[in-house]
Amino acid sequence: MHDHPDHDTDLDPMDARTRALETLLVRKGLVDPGAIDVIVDTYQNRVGPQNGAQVVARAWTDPDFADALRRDATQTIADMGFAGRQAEHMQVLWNTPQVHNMVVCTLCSCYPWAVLGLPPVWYKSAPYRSRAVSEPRAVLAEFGVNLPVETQIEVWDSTAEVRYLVIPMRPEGTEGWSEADLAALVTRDAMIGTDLARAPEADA
Amino acid sequence: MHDHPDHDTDLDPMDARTRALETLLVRKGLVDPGAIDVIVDTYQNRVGPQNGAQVVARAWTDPDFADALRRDATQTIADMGFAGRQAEHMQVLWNTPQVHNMVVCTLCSCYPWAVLGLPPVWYKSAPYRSRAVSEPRAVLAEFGVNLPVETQIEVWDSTAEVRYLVIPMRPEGTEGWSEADLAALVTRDAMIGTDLARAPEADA
Amino acid sequence: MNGPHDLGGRDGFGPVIPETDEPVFHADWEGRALGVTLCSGALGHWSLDESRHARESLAPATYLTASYYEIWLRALETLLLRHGEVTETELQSGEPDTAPRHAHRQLKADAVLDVLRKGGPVDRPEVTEAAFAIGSRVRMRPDRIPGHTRIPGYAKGKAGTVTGIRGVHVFPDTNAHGQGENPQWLYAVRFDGTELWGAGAEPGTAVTLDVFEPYITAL
Amino acid sequence: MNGPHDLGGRDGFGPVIPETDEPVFHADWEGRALGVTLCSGALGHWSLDESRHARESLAPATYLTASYYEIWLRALETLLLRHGEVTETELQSGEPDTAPRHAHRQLKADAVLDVLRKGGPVDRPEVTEAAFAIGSRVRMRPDRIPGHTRIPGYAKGKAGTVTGIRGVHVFPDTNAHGQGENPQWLYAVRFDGTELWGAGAEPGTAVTLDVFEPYITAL
Repeated sequence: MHDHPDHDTDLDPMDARTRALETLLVRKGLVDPGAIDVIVDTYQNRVGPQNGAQVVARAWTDPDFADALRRDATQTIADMGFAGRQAEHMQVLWNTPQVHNMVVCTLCSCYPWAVLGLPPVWYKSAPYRSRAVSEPRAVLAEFGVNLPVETQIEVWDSTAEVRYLVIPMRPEGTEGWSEADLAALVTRDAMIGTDLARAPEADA
Repeated sequence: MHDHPDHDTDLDPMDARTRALETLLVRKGLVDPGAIDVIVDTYQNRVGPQNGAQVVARAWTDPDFADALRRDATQTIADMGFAGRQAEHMQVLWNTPQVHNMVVCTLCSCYPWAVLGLPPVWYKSAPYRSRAVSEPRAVLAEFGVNLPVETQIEVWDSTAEVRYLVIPMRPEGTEGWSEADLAALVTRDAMIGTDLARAPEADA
Repeated sequence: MNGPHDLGGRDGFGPVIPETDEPVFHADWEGRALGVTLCSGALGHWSLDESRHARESLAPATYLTASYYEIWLRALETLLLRHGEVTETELQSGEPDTAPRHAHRQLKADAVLDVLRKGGPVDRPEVTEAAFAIGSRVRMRPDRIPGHTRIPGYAKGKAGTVTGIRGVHVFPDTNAHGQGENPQWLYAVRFDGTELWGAGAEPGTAVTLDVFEPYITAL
Repeated sequence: MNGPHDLGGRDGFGPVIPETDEPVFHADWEGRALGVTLCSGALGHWSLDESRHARESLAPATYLTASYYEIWLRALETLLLRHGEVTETELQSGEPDTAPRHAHRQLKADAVLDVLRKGGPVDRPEVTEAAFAIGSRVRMRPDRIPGHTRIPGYAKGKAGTVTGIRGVHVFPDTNAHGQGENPQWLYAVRFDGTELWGAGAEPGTAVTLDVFEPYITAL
């Protein structure tokens, strides 16, 4: 798949093809264009990595919540309001100094939509999907994450409907921080496992 | 790879690209265009499946030759004048009522040039290369060759520099035929193993 | 099937290139393609498994050159054709000339948020005993499977350890082909890097897959 | 490497479509591409193994959409660049602006037939004992191999039987990377269809590969 999608919609034959199909289905009464508007708005503006970042920040600060995540991640995350499509069966993965977790879907693009929004292009791309399982350390290095060889790398290939959320390690020097301030350190990629949570000094 | 190559050279950017490279190398003194002419003439007009068909016809009629083929196919075929590039290490495969042999190169397009000429597009195509090893009976059926389940199918994947020539079964009703008449029954595909030798009644 | 989608462990695709400040959609049509795919799915003709199979059944040259939403849209056309909601003629002309089938199931704008919130859980009642337990050593089936399956090629025939039991989930291998949900126990099975990649494995790596019970046998 | 060329057993490519009365070349440029490839090879910079590796290292999307001679020509450009016979600027402009390196090895028209007739045998003296004999049971290495290799993915880790001993041949895995001919015993190893494809095998089928000694271990 293209790593560099064509941003010029005017020249993109897919634009015409998509419009034509939508128009046909609307005229046949099969699709409500307003429903598409709501779907686009939802994933463009409402659901995104900020959801998952709140889960991570609370997991860092609230041991009872962390325990609940371990027992039933789906329900616990749903109770924060992040539930539904592509997050029906959640598991959380806890990074430690000994173990780094990293998520991929080699067969398609499975991703916890309700918790992280839609996946980035690189996550759906052939380079990531092919190499995350066979050379995860090399892939992490390309993301600037160089882990010591003593750190075990655990890759999770989402081959069924289970969706994974990585809980990165809480950065040093964040004792006493609020959940909101902590959440700002949690990048999308850290929750996929291709990044670490940001250090406080790097937080503008 | 394309199964249906574009026959319209005027529109083919590869035409310009190939000309440009040839011209550059000729001007640099690295390539003699006359050498390319000889190569093209050789494979277009001089070397082809008619070579292999002669080998097969002689193998059918001359037991000593057949024995020699079994002992040293490379030298025996070379002695008929069919030697050199992409036929340096020949093996022959004998079809019988019990065993049908079929040749593929899943990794590229290895083929006994000096004996059969250049390979057809289908031999180099992804459909053949992918399926000849995993579903040879289905592939044979697409070539119109339906063998009984009792016939063992032996597929040879040319993964090194050994090149294979299938000796198809001699058709019934050809007793006493000359080598030249017999050779006319031996199709290219029969020597790859995706066809049988033609029956006399089908020989126009 | 071991199609173009089955990318795990394949070489030659080059580096991963993340995009800085990547937008959710790179063009308006991507959002529309997503929306029309979800709305069409709501018509109830096909399962998520069938739609995945439609995507992975695209010609490999198409799959590997198309953007992801192009893959979705092409597969959606296939599904709509297969289930009789559009005809080739309609796709060519853009003009409706056949009656819709499931217009009564049209997803209305005001129902979208509720539908997204509910999602489509695939867990089913646990009416059988799980054949494997945490710690069980198992081997992934080595079989060539012509239809839809969620066994990646790189794990075929490999030995691993059950590390999680996920419950009983809809079985994609049958559900994708309209042969029923056929629910099966689902396990997390962990494969050591050296089991998967031999001497070519990076040190200290492992891959865990979600694996349906019919995919594995006891070691 | 397990690149786009490693097609054996991959699904989704559709039927084999033979062409009736197929010409040797479908366009003039195909013959020229073949010729310029052979003439360039005669310059002596690279081995057949290196040229194969250049082809299989093309981007998968290119490899699977290009015609075969396009693959050859693109790989040839790579090889000529790598070995300093052309520059990117020269390829863009078509104008020579650097000195040739191996012009003294230019293949002349009147030498072509002799060169083709001689070919390039890769058998070498048998100075070691073969480790395996006809009938030996062996297993193909399961390893991920980032560089050039002639182990197809579908045979990795599979068990087979030695059915032929071909002599000692140049080893592609080193030769492709300019690391020497490193000759190795070459065997025919036969794998039963059920070993390769499990329950998905067609009945009564087997595949024999030409296998270098370092590719296999005793079973």
